[in-house]
Amino acid sequence: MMREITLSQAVNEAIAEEMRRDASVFLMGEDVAEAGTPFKVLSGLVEEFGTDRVIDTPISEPGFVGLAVGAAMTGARPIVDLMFGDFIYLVMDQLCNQAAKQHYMSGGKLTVPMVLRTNMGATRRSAAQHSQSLQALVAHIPGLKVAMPSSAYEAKGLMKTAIRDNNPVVIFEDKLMYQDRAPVPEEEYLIPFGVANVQRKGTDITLIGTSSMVQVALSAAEILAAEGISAEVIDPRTIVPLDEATLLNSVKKTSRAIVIDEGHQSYGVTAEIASRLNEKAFYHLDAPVLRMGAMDVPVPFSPALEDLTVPTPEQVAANARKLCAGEMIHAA
Amino acid sequence: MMREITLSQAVNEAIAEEMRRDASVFLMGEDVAEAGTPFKVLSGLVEEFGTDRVIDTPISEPGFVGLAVGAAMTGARPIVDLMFGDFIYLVMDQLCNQAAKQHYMSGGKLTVPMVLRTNMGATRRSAAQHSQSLQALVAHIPGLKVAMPSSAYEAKGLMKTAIRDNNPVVIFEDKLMYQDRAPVPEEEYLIPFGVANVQRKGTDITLIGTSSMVQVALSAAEILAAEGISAEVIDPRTIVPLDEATLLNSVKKTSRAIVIDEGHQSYGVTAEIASRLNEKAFYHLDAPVLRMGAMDVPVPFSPALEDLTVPTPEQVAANARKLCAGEMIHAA
Amino acid sequence: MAKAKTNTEDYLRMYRQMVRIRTFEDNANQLYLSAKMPGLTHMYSGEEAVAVGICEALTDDDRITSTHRGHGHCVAKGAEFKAMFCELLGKAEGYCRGKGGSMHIADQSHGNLGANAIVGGSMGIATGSALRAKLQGADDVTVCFFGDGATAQGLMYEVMNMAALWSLPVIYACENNGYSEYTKTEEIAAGSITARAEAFGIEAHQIDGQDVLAVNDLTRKLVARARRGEGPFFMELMTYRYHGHHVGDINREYYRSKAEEKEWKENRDPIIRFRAHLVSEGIATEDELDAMNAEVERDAAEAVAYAEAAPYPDASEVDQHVFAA
Amino acid sequence: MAKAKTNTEDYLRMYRQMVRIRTFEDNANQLYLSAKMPGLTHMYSGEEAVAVGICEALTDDDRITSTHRGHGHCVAKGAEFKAMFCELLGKAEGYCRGKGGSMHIADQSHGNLGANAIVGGSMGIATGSALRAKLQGADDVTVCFFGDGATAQGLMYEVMNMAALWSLPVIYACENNGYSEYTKTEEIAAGSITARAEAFGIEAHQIDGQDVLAVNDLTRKLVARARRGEGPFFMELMTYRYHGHHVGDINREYYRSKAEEKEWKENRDPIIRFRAHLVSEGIATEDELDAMNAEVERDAAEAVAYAEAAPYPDASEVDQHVFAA
Ligand SMILES: Cc1ncc(C[n+]2csc(CCOP(=O)(O)OP(=O)(O)O)c2C)c(N)n1
Ligand SMILES: Cc1ncc(C[n+]2csc(CCOP(=O)(O)OP(=O)(O)O)c2C)c(N)n1
Ligand SMILES: [Mg+2]
Ligand SMILES: [Mg+2]
Repeated sequence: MMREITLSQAVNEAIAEEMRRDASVFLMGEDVAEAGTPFKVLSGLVEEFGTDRVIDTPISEPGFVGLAVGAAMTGARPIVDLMFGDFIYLVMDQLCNQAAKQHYMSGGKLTVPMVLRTNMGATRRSAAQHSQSLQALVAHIPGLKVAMPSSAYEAKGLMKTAIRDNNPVVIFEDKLMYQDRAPVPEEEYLIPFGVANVQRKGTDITLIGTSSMVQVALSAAEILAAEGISAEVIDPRTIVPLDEATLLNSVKKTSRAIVIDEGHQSYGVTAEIASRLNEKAFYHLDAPVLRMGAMDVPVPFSPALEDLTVPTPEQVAANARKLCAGEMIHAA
Repeated sequence: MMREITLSQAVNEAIAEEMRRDASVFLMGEDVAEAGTPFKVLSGLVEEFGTDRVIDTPISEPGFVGLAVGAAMTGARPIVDLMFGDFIYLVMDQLCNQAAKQHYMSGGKLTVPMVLRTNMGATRRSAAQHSQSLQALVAHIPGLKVAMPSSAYEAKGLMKTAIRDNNPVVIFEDKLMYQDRAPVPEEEYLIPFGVANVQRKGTDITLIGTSSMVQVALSAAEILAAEGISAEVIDPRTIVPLDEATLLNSVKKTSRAIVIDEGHQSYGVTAEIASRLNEKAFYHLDAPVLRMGAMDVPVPFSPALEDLTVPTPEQVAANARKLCAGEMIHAA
Repeated sequence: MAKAKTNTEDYLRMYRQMVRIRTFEDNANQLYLSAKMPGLTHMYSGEEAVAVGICEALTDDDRITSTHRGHGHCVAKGAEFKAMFCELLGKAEGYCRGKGGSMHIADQSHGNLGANAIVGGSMGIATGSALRAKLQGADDVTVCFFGDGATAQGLMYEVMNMAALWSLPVIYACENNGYSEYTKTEEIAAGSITARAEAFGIEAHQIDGQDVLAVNDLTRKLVARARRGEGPFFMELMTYRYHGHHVGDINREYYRSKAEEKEWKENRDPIIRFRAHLVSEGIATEDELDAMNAEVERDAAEAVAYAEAAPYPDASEVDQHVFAA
Repeated sequence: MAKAKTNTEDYLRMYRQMVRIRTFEDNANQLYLSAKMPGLTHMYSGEEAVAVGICEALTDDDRITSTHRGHGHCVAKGAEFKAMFCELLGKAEGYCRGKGGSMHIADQSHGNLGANAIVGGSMGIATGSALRAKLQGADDVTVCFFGDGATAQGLMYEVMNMAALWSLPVIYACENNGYSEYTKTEEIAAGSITARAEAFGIEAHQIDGQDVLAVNDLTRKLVARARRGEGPFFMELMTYRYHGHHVGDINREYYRSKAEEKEWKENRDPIIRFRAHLVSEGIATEDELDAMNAEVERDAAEAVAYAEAAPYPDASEVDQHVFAA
């Protein structure tokens, strides 16, 4: 039987393997060395690779992301640890004006092979500045690839691919999933970017979920299965590049879809995916593609409020039920 | 006959009027005083209001936006000038983690009445770091309002409303429109947020354009009119709040729509508007809602390439023609 | 409040405020350990003389900005236990209706512009508050609290430059507790922290942050000068946090020794030191001070009980306050 | 290249490089004035001794990062006129296939990591290049060029802190030309620029940026020390830009006087000064130098003609190079 490891261990293994394989890979961020990050994801790496390749930085997010860009442009392959996804705002210039555009602006001469690993996800009672899921922001910027692992298995394979990619890649891990276990082979494997994963086959409706929302979609599919509704669940794995073909094929088959993502709904990831499906599978749709993002509110601290802001399996199932029954969700 | 003034003059007048009306309004940014900004939009204000209310700052975008947030939280109404929209990356933390969330995080006790005026728009040969249209980024963040004036008239009315609003408002002006003239009344007027403007009535297709793309949509409508296709052109004016009702009513009438915006297409403004229309007017649509954003490439310097990246009236008209003829745009 | 703290009443209030902070934190820690508090929190214990020494030199019109380690600043600036504990538990009667929590607690009525979960994130806000004061001809002063770790944020240099150029009434109060998270200050800060402020032409002082009278005395002088337009100023206050970086940081020997912790707690504790001073100067007896401690403890226990029983905000509040009217 | 510049050949190359920059800029300005150049550009004229003095102390393996005012750095680091003019005109044979233009010109083969249109935007890149050198045991040095205005960007302090903590082989070269856009340096920079570096424990020098030999001499020493792990270093080079902030900034009397411009151009010009030195030391005759000037002018004219005739990139290139393979 295949061993099971946590998402945290999976990320750790991926990085360790790539650091062994390629001496130009190094890691930097706040408290990544002895402390191994607050989530302990990187524990043990400094013992193996030393403080030259696992570098504790001051609390200077724009600064050390800038350093990573420069190191990447000149022959290293840095992995940057950004402790919370919410700090991505601080590094947007270095990420979006510098890293993302170098290759294009230089007519293909400069490359920036770097990985920014960070996280997303609410319901940890961490309040508005430590709970955001900001993947839509970076997905909008040409030149950046964006990966959203949904399990330990995915996290390892996507991280290894990211480290070998010659472009800036942003990986959002779900904070709440670090201790979740999944079967992960001992042997090396990579997961290619831009290839969606059909996690569950189905015929009546397509549920497309990113990261944390894959589990939500799978739970919803269970609920629906008990009622005789067959849901197909797809994990795009990377939102840039996006495997449009797999999503379209599924929706053309099922004629109905819900897109679920933990970022704010408005101007978020669900809008892009839904509008592509609507545009390109229009004549196959029996109902509008539905979007379920997080509420358009800063994440509240109070548990009584926070849990209301993120889509749940029950809500997904309820919407799927309506779509399949031909009920209108919006007065139209 | 109503006088005509440039967009630049309209912005200048709006600010001057509000500064006369309310002593707590002040202006800060790089070279806003004697120089009146590189685009000369603010010329003359320092002469009237003095250097205490028209403040030249060092080149410290995060810093002076932070100052504006603090001043706004304690009783002033700052207008911040961000010289190029591309610099918004630098101020994302102050704008999105601080300004946008204060009111919510404090349970309604703190308010941040500030305006960030900046710009957007390519085809000025300013290359990848001075040509971006980044409205989608801020529109995604709850707590920020986002206005996109499409003419001198709009710019004045929206700016005055922004200054009186008790929330952080980001206004994107189109750099290429600063010298464009439009009739602007001498009398005071305000344009409310969240009320779209039907710029041209039509029955066959709805063209929704933001800022610079309103003119593109209007030109396309002219081309189409000559061919007997009647296009309705709508300017949402503010993308947050978004006047969904007006857009939906139009699309329910015409059954077809194209959404046009100068930001990158993927994960951009067109995705949000198109997916809302698809979702909520689904049963009225004769064709999928089409999106036309800027290409998903960093803005190239070369004129031979740059002009290819932004939607043109001809392209909009061509797409509209196909939609109205029932041709498929995407193999489906 | 801003008059010289030379009389009994002022001294006793400073003592009481330090005890209130310590007691608040002990209760908050208990709430965490007994799994009654949602999320995490960062304890201010050990640093009381900094918040109290500074805030006792301020009036309610003066503003402060605070940090992720913000309970001490909040108490010192005049907040009540009940609304604070309610906030920590996410209850509707909290200072922020439970929406902010420990890391965003604010108390508008006493001039506390709020804790901030972005390290260094409030430096702009504090400086902007001072700019507003100057523009509007008000004579209030703003104090910006932040840690040694926050000196690595570029924002600090941007706002110090503007504060210096424009002589703003802001005081930068760097609480140097020797660590940022699990890393020693000397590993993340090159050169000298006070020299960094001085390079911008800002008068800077390094001071013992465990001596509440020294802190208060210096602050009173700087506040008075800032009111006269002689600001900005910079203070580096040498202090220590007794607990882990946050309440969950229990095993910390890999980054700091028990001996070091013991030394600070036993020989440099700001409350023990000040208490000894009060007794030796005859300002209060041990008994009087014990009674005060007991009263504060009762207050805290009552406030905790109140907060535990208090209702959560109604679900309908979830999308309230996104925008102000 | 990095050996001492004491011989004729080295002196003449420095002269020639300064003349090449000036000539390049005169031609670029003409292209703008005759509406042949798309967009705007920022002239380096007047600051030639800075770029040349520094870059002549570097090898092709050493890296630089440049600014919006980047033509001078590009020429000094070894670039050719043809590919540069092609880039300025958006042609396919430009250094960046016309995709970058004046503000993003880069020349990978000579270690120029590129101009940058974000003020201060390349400070992280330069420091990261130095980090890479240190991690990989390479002995190359990176020079980060930036203006006085860029010292207001917080990023500078963040990266100086890390460079100092980790002794990185990077030299921060602040080109203080007295203005950022239309504002005098003293209005936007409080305190002392060199003291800001020193506060981080970085050795800092202020130097006459119009004296190419002095700049070269100091740089050679610092580069050698940086190669030995004694970095980082900071240089503030006092200089002046002759043109407006950009080519379109013609009427500038509202922010600086004609007399001031005249004084710098006539009495402190780096080329005139160095030319006089070469002649008085008998290193070259006026005639020889005139001949060199004429040759550079011919080169430039030829390159301009070439670039004007060169093709634009094909439309198919528009979505090439978004991602590297
Ligand atoms: C911008 C940012 N980076 C990182 C963090 C994570 N973090 C929270 S507290 C902290 C250490 C802060 O150290 P210091 O400023 O010295 O304050 P102290 O905790 O010692 O009071 C870090 C790194 C954060 N909240 N914000
Ligand atoms: C982040 C950012 N802010 C503002 C600008 C606009 N801008 C371009 S150059 C410049 C002045 C730069 O001054 P300095 O650094 O002294 O360089 P100089 O032009 O004098 O060579 C400004 C404000 C910019 N390009 N980037
Ligand atoms: Mg600390
Ligand atoms: Mg300058």
